[in-house]
Amino acid sequence: MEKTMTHKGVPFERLKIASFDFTCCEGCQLQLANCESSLPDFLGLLDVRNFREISSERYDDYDIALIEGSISRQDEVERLLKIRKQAKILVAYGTCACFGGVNSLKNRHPVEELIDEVYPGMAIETLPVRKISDLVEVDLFIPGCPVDKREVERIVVSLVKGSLVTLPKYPVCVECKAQLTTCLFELGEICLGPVTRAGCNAVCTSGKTPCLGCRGPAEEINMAAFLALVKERGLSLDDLHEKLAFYNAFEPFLNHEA
Amino acid sequence: MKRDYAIAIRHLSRVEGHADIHITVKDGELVEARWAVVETPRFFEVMLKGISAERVPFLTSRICGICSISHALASIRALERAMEITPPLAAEQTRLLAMQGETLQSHALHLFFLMAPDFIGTSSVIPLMQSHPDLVRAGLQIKELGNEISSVSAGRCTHPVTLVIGGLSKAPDKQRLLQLRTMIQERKPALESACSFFSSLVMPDFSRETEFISLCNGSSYPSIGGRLISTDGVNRDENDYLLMTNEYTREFSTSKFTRLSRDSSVAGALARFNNNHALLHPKARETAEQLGLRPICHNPFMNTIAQLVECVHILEEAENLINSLLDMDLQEIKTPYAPKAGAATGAVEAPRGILYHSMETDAAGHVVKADCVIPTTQNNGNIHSDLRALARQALEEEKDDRETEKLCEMMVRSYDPCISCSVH
Amino acid sequence: MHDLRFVIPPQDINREDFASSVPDFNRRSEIMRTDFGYKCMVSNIVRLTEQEKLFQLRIIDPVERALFRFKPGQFLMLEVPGYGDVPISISSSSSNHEFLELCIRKVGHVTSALFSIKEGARVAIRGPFGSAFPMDEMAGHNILLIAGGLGIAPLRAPLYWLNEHRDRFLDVHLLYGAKEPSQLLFTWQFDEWKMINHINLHTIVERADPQWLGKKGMITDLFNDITIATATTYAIVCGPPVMFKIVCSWLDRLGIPMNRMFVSLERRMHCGMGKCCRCMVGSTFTCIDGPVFDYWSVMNLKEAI
Amino acid sequence: MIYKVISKKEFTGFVDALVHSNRSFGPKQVATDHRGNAVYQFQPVHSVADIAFDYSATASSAKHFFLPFREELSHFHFHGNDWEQQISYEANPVVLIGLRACDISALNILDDVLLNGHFPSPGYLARRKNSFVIGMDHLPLPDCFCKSMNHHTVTTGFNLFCSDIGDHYYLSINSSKAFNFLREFETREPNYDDNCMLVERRKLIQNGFQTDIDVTALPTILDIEFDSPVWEKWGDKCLNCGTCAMVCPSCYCYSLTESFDTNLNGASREKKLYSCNLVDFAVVAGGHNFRPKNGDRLKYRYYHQHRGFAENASQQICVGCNRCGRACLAGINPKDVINDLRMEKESCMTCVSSSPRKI
Ligand SMILES: Cc1cc2nc3c(=O)[nH]c(=O)nc-3n(C[C@H](O)[C@H](O)[C@H](O)COP(=O)(O)OP(=O)(O)OC[C@H]3O[C@@H](n4cnc5c(N)ncnc54)[C@H](O)[C@@H]3O)c2cc1C
Ligand code: SF4
Ligand code: SF4
Ligand code: SF4
Repeated sequence: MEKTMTHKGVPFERLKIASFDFTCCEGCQLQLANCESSLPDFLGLLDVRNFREISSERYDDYDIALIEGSISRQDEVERLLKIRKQAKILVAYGTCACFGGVNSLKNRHPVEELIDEVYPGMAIETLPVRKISDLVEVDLFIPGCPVDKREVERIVVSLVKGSLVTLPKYPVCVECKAQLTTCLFELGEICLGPVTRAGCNAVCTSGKTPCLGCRGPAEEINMAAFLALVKERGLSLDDLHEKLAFYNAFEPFLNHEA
Repeated sequence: MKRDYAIAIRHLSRVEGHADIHITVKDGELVEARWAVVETPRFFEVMLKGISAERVPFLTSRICGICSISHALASIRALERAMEITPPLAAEQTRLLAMQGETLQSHALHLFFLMAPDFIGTSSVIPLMQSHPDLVRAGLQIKELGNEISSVSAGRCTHPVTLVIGGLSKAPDKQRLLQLRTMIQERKPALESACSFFSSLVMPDFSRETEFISLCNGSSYPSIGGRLISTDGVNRDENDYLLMTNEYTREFSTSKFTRLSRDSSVAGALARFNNNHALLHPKARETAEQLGLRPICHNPFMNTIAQLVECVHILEEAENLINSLLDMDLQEIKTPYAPKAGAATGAVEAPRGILYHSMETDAAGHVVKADCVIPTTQNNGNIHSDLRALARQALEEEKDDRETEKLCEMMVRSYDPCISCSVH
Repeated sequence: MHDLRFVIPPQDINREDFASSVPDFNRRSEIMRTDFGYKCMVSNIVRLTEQEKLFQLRIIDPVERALFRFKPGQFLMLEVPGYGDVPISISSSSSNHEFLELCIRKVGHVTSALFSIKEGARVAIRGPFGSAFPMDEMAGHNILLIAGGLGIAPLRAPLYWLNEHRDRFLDVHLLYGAKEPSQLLFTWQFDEWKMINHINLHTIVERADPQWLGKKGMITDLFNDITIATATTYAIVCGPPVMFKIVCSWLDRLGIPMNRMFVSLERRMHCGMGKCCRCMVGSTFTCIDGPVFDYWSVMNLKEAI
Repeated sequence: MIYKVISKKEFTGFVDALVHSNRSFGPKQVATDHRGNAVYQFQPVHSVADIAFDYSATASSAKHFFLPFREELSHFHFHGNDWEQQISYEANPVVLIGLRACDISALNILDDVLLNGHFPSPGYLARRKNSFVIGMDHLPLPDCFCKSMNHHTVTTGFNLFCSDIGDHYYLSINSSKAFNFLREFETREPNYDDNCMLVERRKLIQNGFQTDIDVTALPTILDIEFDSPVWEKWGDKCLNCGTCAMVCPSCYCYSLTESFDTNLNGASREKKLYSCNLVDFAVVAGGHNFRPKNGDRLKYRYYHQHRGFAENASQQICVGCNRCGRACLAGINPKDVINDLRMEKESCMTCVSSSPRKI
């Protein structure tokens, strides 16, 4: 395949991209193959150098590395460090990579319990789940469980065009209101929408299920006011905790509680 | 011809998850043929402990990004049975529709993105966009349709949002159902053209007799719940899943193994076909005939064809489900429930085969014990045995290591293994 | 049964309809064009410093070009298709009808895109927008211009005006401060300003380098160098927000009436037309009522500086 | 304005005919909240039976039919070194049924801002011209304060306004379009009794208000209280979620973003409704935030709503529907905030001179 394409008469380099998955469900990588109608255009922007899930060709000369999943084994740490060395832009791709994701729920249990329960008697290696930025420097975060393909497309286009990559700074409520959904708090539930970064188009709340905060905290959230809200409405603090802990995205705010 | 070779594939490509293939031949003798799953375990069964029932489907769906709907629905079914909740009919129909969408999407991904490059001889689908644009376009259209069916019925295609304990949190929008029906009709030709492409292919000639396990409800092609049956004549209740699986571990694999009447058994499209062929839509049966697929088929490569046949069935089935949903008043979509203690199993036919979730709850509706048995786990043993048989057959046919490697990769891919799912 | 359709056909938006009248963006009759820009060619790009470039634009359509007019102090919205638009002060002479000059600092998304374009590229402008320095009202007075850093950009248009109408003004002082000598802009025009136009130019830098022979310090250090007849002086101040406060209160103490001091404010803007509300200060729009305000108004605008 | 009376049965037929042949929206129940109250929104309706004429108030206003939450303002097509800008001001016609008087007042205020200012907004104009608005009077809800804002009645800005007078509706016809449509249905001239009933109805509404906000000299008070601790107090509660502005019928602030198409052959300029409560509303290049604190941002919403800007002649733009108050999770509502400010002022001992005016 030819390497340079032209746009507006100006040659541009396709992004030499690689995608790697670690401890995760691979749902985020799967999104890369979604939005089928624009998929050919999208792939036209990329020079896929390494993407095991869809291609047998593997090269190590990528510039951009998408890292999906969290880290929970020593061999993963080493793989990640190696990727960091090569990648000019390392992207934490998806909630698992950005925050640890649901996998982090495992950290609440001692390792022995985990192994005894699932692999009794087997020598299984496992480390507490860590997010990517705990181990290496991350250049770009694309949160979401799974990531929103339209957002990924927008970000890739920005990278190609050299424009600024941004995520919404405001919370999910903005998008929720634009869909005319009924606020989950009005339905008597705790929703993390008011403290979670928008960009998912309020997909959960518009399906009438509470936001669990997969995209992590919005900018400068008012956690104290949010806790006051939950208490004031007489909602269950256990429920709140389960939600805040679900994706591990609100870890820095959890001790706020006391 | 080389009589000594070692094939070592680290992290097999174009499959979901991480696994290696090792084949060693010494002096023309097969020494080793191993399929080793090296995926990192996530310990979902332990994570689930203490989680409230309400949240469980959101957690279990994260076991797998490709068949998240199946996982959500398996745990929902287990919990609803454990807590004795009967969801309204509209919700059941919508769930069935969501399953059709997911299977269609997953099959399309496998057929066009993962398998087609093998048949055409490329390393990925990307060069096919230039060389076989019509095929890729058809694949994208079918995949998009699958995603759209899931989105309309479950709120999102990967990691559903509206599938909840008791029914649905939100009914599908009738306007969108109508559009969806039109979309299905419009995309049938794409599937037909894909069928004619696949009918032109010659499947590798390989067969090894084994046992096929699937759900069966006697009245329709299986999807959610039913009895557990096998081609060896086993027929059990859903809750008796442990007797079907007999899980065991092997030290080289983080994915477990199962067995039933023989050393190994198979779940998946081919198993469903072999067990429930008569319940397929006539059109799908016709397609099977054209593609040379007849029950009971023991060629693992034909799993791909069984998937294609199922796609034909799904398009018809989805249309029927949409029609029945359009006739319903979608007001009653969720049965209110009070949490209670109980235990039960939920089995569904995920795209890659029968998926069991078994859940035990306490009086407050929190999970106290969970167990999930994944289709790929059930196929592990069979992949293993097939790999050995295939490697031996290749030796007899005097194939060289390159050819053998390609053939083995392709055989494993035919199972459409979903490894991160199997190591959960 | 009842067809309610009413469509504003795009062809109604044709510029030609308005060609006979002066295209003043502030006119109601031009309802259809507020979203369209004038297409311009970037005819020249001059690198001023590491961070600043001077862009010379030429409106492509001759009719539009002939009719485009602005007043010193006004700004325009500069659109780089695909990247966005940003408010930029016009820093060329208002009597130059051929070219527009914009002095731009690279700070973010759109400005970075601008820095990567080459001569000959096409961009668009909307405007001019906003209020202007009251040059006619100032005539017959002493003028004190105070610029800090990039603040010289919006002052260049009034400077041109002063130069072109030099005989209508008494003494003109320009105090100009920058962080480093290399960051002083338009140095090639200094002599022209001083010699030909008899402007008293005083420059100062915060951090001098060995070649620098001029003064070193803050802009306020220049105040001692000049004597001002407060009763007959108008002042124009432009620079970073901190500078406004210090300089204006000093001028205030000197006795220059607040309504004779003018500042040019900077706020976030998305439309330039008083619709997006991003630029409001107190209860005023920077884009419509400003960016040029007299100091008295600014004092009343709460949080303005 | 022409007045007519129509029987409710005939009116149903009229609305049904209108709804059948046009894209129409009316109040519909979308959920039941945890207190057991119905939640309404303006939703697509396909027959008159879909419309909940006796609704209380919609959670979100009707503004988005005129100012969509998201819209493409223009599209650039690139070719070679050059580009074309394409703008279309096409709006699909809509029929909106059942707007309250305050909702229509809000539209009039938006007209004022977006059409009567220096730079009229063509997209808004196209939508406004392409709509057919049927207003209906309603008894006030306990927390409505539109009477305080003088927006409990409305005389312009609609095509047709219906007042409920028992078996009939008293129609105020404000457009020839409406008049022509009604020709096909049976109406009559209002008689003495009808007029009396209309006055009765108005009185009933007028006297039904339970919430009153004292807005006398509010703009001045807001100016004086610019640095009041009241802002910080309420600001501390604010979640910065923008909900208030999104549901508000008269908030119109927006944000622009531009992005390339995936095929790089074009780019689109998109407008999104924004809110002054969102953290980055006043952030400028270099990251400086002119309003870094919650209280600063909240204050600005009140400034805009209750003090007004020069652009719309310093007119208050709040119509008193209390949608923001109802929607706010933090319990911030105009009544309490404004009362707090007043208290603050009234308990203030030192004399503050009134805000100086521009000369
Ligand atoms: C009246 C006026 C005149 C100006 N004149 C000049 C000038 O002559 N030369 C010059 O270099 N700069 C000038 N600026 C500042 C210039 O507009 C900003 O530097 C520019 O908007 C930054 O855009 P960006 O996309 O590169 O930055 P980003 O930080 O990426 O900005 C993103 C968006 O925020 C908005 N924004 C950010 N910062 C500002 C800001 N300071 N003012 C207004 N909007 C902002 C823009 O609308 C932009 O779309 C002026 C600003 C105003 C208000
Ligand atoms: S973020 Fe969610 S979708 Fe993505 S890999 Fe992790 S669990 Fe899967
Ligand atoms: S449902 Fe959640 S996201 Fe939506 S408005 Fe309510 S709190 Fe915000
Ligand atoms: S609504 Fe919340 S949980 Fe759902 S996708 Fe958005 S951010 Fe994630």
